Amino acid sequence: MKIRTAKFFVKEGFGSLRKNKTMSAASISSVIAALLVIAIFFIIVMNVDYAASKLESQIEMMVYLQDNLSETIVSSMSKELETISGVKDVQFIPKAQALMDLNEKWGDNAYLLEGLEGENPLPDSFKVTLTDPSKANTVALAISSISNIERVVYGKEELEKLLQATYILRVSSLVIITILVFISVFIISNTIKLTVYARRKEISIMKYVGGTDWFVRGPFIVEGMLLGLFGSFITSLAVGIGYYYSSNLIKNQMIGLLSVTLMPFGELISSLVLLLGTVGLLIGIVGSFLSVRKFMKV
Amino acid sequence: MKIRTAKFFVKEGFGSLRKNKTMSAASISSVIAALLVIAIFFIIVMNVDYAASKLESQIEMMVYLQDNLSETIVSSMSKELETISGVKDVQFIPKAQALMDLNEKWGDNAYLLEGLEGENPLPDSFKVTLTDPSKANTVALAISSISNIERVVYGKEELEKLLQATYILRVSSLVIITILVFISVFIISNTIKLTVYARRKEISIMKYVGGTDWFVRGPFIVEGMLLGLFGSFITSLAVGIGYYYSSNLIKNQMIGLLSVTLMPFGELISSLVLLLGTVGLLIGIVGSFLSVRKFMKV
Amino acid sequence: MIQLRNISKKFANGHVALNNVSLDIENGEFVFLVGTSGAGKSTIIKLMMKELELDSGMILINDKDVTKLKRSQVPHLRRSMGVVFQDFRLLQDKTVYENVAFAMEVVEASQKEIRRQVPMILGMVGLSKKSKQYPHQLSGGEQQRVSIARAMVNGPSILVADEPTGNLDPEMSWEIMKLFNEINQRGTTILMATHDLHIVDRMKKRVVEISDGNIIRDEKRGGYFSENQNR
Amino acid sequence: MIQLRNISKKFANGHVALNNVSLDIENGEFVFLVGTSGAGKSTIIKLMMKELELDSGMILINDKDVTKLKRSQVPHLRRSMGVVFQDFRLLQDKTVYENVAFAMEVVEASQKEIRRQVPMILGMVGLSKKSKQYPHQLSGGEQQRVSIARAMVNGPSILVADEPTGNLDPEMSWEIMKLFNEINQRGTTILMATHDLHIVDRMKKRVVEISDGNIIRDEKRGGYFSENQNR
Ligand SMILES: Nc1ncnc2c1ncn2[C@@H]1O[C@H](COP(=O)(O)OP(=O)(O)OP(=O)(O)O)[C@@H](O)[C@H]1O
Ligand SMILES: Nc1ncnc2c1ncn2[C@@H]1O[C@H](COP(=O)(O)OP(=O)(O)OP(=O)(O)O)[C@@H](O)[C@H]1O
Ligand SMILES: [Mg+2]
Ligand SMILES: [Mg+2]
Repeated sequence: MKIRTAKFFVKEGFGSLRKNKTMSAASISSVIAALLVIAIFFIIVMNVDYAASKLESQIEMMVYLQDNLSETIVSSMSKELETISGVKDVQFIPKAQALMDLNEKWGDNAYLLEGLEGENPLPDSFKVTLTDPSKANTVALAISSISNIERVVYGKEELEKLLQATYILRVSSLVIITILVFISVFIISNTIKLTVYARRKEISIMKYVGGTDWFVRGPFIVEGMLLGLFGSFITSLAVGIGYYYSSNLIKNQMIGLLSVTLMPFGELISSLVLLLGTVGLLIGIVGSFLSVRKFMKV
Repeated sequence: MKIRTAKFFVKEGFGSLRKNKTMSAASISSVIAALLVIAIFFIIVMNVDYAASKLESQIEMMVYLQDNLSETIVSSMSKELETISGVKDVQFIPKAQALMDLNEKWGDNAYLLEGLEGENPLPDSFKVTLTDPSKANTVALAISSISNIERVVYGKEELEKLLQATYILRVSSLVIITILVFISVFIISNTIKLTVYARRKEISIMKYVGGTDWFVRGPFIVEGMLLGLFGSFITSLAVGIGYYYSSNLIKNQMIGLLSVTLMPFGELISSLVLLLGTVGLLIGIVGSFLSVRKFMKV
Repeated sequence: MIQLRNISKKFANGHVALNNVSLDIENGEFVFLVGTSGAGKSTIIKLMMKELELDSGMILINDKDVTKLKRSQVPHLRRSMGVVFQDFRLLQDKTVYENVAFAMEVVEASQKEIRRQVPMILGMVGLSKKSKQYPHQLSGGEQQRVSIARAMVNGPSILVADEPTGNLDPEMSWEIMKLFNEINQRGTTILMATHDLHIVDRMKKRVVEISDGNIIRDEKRGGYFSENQNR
Repeated sequence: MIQLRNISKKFANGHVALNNVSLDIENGEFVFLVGTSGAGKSTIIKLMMKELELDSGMILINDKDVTKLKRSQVPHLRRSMGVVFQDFRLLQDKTVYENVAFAMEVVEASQKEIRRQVPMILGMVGLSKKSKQYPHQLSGGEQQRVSIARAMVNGPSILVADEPTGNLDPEMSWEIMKLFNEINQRGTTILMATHDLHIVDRMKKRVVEISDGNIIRDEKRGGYFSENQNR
C-alpha cells in the first residue's frame, strides 16, 4: 500500500462522516449512549468495590493479654505483633480505656456496668487491624502462639458474613458489567452495521469499478475508528466532568451525617478512559471490517 | 382511512421486516440490547429496594415496663400498643427471657453478667416492630404516653443512618435507571432512525407517486410497532426466564450462610413486562413517526 | 390543461436551469419536449410535480396554481398526473406487480380494481411474465416499462414522461408510442421529454424545443430538428 | 481479445438469459451488441466483468479464463476493462470530479496524473463546468456522461459500454461516438450494447444481434436491422 493510499483512506473516512451528516450524528450518538452505559456501570462497580474494601479494612481483631504484664513486655509484644504478615496496625488499649469505651458503647444500657466500677474485670488488649481480612484466621493463629496472650477475639462469623457479602457484591457486579459491556459492544457494532448497510450500494459500485477488498474497506475502517474515538472521547469527557462534580458534591454534602464518599476522581478516571477508548476503538475498527465484508462479495 | 388501507399498512409493515432481513435483524437486536440494559437495571433497582425494605422492617423498638405489673395490665397494654398507628407487631418479653437473650448476645463477654444472676436488673419489655420506620419518632411519642411505661428505646441514630442509607440507595438507583431509560430510548430511536435512513429513497419515491404523508408513514409505524413489540417480548422472555432460574439458584445455594434472597419472581415480572412493553412500543411508534417525517418533505 | 407562466429556476449552486419560460398545453394535446442534454427538460417536469420549487412565475395545472398548493394538497396534484421518471424510481423491495399496484394503493383503489387493472397494464407494456420479479432482476428496458406502466395505471388526465424510451429498442419504443397515442386519443394530455428523433419525426406532434433554459422553438407538427436547422 | 465460448446463464428464478452463446472479438475491434429489451445484452457484459457467475462455458479476456479467476484477481480483471453501466452507478456522495478520480485512485495513480487526466476527460464529455456537482445535481444525460468519463479515464484496453447514449441527445451521442471511434482507432477494443439504430447504421461497424439469449446475427459492417428484415 502506498502512503498516498493511506492518506486517501483517511481523507475518505473523514469525508464520509462529514457528508452523511444525519447518519454520522445518529451513529456517533448511539456509540456514545452505549459507552455511557458501560461508563455508568463501571463507576458503580468501582465504587462498590471501593466501599467493600473500606468496610473490610475496618475489621479489627482484639488481642486480650494476661493480667499484670510489665510495660517492657507489652511493648515487645506490640513489636512482635507488627512483624506478623497480614497485620496492618497494632494499637495498645489499657484496661481502663477499655472500660471507658464499653461504657460509652453501651450507652443506655451502661447502668449494667455500674456495679463493676470498683474492680475493673476487663483485661489489657491490643487492637489489631489487618491488611487482608480474608487471612484473619492465619493471623489469629500466629498471634495465639505468642506468649502472655489470653485470647484472640474477632467477629469470625461477622467477618465471614462481610467477606461473603462483599464477595457476592463484587462477583455480581462483575457479571453484570461483563453483560453490559457485551450489550454495548453489540449495540455499537449493530449501529455500524446499519450505517454500512445504508451504503451497501456505494460499496458494490467501488468493487465494480475495480477496487480491491482492502481499498474499499480502508475508508470504512478509518470511519469506524473515528466513530469509536469520537464516541469514547466525548463519553469520557462527559462522564469525567459529571463524576468530578458529583463526587465533590457528595463529599461536601454528606460529611458528618453519613460517610458516603465516592471513589476519588483520580483513581477512577484513567481506567475509565482506557476502558472506553479500547472498547470504542476496537469495535469501531472490527465492526466496520466485518460489516463491510458482507457487501463486498460482488 | 379505509379499513383496507389499515390492512395494507399491516401487510407492508410485516413485509418490510421480512424483506430487509439484515436490517431487521440488526435493528431488532439493538432494540433488545437496549431494553436489556433497562431490564437489568430495573431488576437491580427493584432488588435494592426490596433489600432496603427488608432491612428497614427489621428495625424494632423496645418498650421497658415498670416493675411488677399484673398480667392483666400487661395484656391490656399489649392491646393498647397494637392500636397505635404505625405499629406492626407487638411481642412481650419477660425479664427472664431478656436476661437469657442478653447472655446469648454478648457471647464471649457474657462473663460480665455472671455477678448479676441472683438479682435480674432487667425489666419486662415489649418488642415492637413498625410498619414504617421513618415514623418511629411519632410512634415512640405515642407509646410514651401510655401509663406504666418506664422507657421507650430504639436505635434512633442507627435508624436514621439506615434510613438515610436506604434513601440514598433508592434515590441514586432511581436517578441511574432514569438515565439508563433515557439512554436506551435514545439508542432505540437512533436505531429506527438508521433503518429509516437506509430507506429514505423508497420514502421519497412513495411521495413522488402521490402518497400522502400518512399513507407513506403508515407501514413504517406498523413496522416500528412490531420492532418494539418483538423486542420487548423477547427481552421480557429472556430476562424473565433468567431471573426465575437465578433467583431460585440463589435461594437454594445461600440459605443458612447469608440471607441473600432476590425479590420473588412474581412480584417483579409484571412490572418489568409492563415497563419494557411500554418503552418498546412507544419508541417504536414515535421513533418511526419522527424519523420518517424527515424524509417526507419531498 | 398545463400553463407555465414566466417560470424561472435557479439552483442552489447558482446554475440557472430555466429562464422565464412560458408554455401552454391544452387538454388532450400531445407535446414533445426536446433539447440537448442539460437543457432543462427534467427541471420543467420536476417543477410541475412540485419535486422542485419555482423561483418565480406560475404553473397552473387544470387551472390550479401549483405554487400555492399546501403541503397536504401536493399528493392530489401528483395523483392527477402519471409520471414516467427518467431514473425509473421503482421501489426496490417490491415486485413489478407491487410497484404498479402501489400507485393504485395510494389512491385507495379497491383490491378488485387493482387485481383487474395491474395485470392488464403489465400486459400492455409486455411485462406479463415479469410481474413477480424485483426491479434488480429486470433488464434496463424492463425497468423503464414498469415505470411507464405505473404512470398509466390510474388513467391520469395528464401523462408526463421523461425520456421513457431511452432504454428500449426501436420496436418496443414504437409499441409504447402507440400506447401513448391511444390514451392521448382517449383524452389524456401528454407531455414527453425525449431524445428519440425517430419517434418525434414519425409522430408529427407538437414539438417544443428548449435550449439552456429557454424555449427556442414551438412547432405544431414538428420534427426533432427544426426545419431551418442545418445538419 | 474477448472470447465467449458456449456460455449459458440461467437466473435463480429459472429465467434462461443466455443460451450457449459464442462470440470472438479481436483486439482493436468495435462491436455493437443489439437486440430487443431483455434479450441478454447486459447479462453478457455482467458475465464478462464477473458481476454474475457463468453457468457453463468459458469467457477468455486477453487469454485469461475469467471463470477461473480467484476472488482477489477480480479487481484486476475489472481494471483492465472500462465499463459504462446502463444504470450509471455513480457514487452519490462524491462529486463528478471525485467519481472519475475514484477509478484512478483504485489503481493507485499518482495525484499528479489524476489532476491532469480527470479534467481532460471531463472536458471531452462536455462536463468541465459540472466537475464540482454531485450526481443528484445533474441531468440524466450528464450522469451518463460521468459514467462514460469514468470508464475511459484509465485508458483501458477494452471499453464495454451498456447503452451509453440512452439519455443523450443525437448530437451529444454523436460526439461520444466520435470519442469512442478515436480511442478505438488508437487500439482500444470496444463492445457497445445499444438501441440507437441511427448510430449503428451510421458507424458501419460489426453488429452482433442477440435475441432471447441467442446470437441470431453477426455482420461485419452491419446496420441496426438485418438486411433481410422487413420493416
Ligand atoms: N439539484 C441541482 N442542482 C444544481 N444544478 C442542477 C440540479 N438539477 C439539475 N441541475 C442542472 O440543471 C440543468 C438542467 O437539468 P435537467 O435535468 O432539467 O436537464 P435535461 O434537459 O433533463 O437533460 P437530460 O436530457 O440530460 O436529462 C443541468 O445542467 C443540470 O446540471
Ligand atoms: N437477477 C436476475 N434474475 C432473474 N432474471 C434476470 C436477472 N437479471 C436479468 N434477468 C432477465 O434476463 C433477461 C436479460 O436481461 P438483460 O439485462 O441482459 O437484458 P438486456 O438485453 O440488457 O435488455 P435491455 O435492453 O432492456 O437493457 C431479462 O429478461 C431479465 O428480466
Ligand atoms: Mg432529464
Ligand atoms: Mg441492458
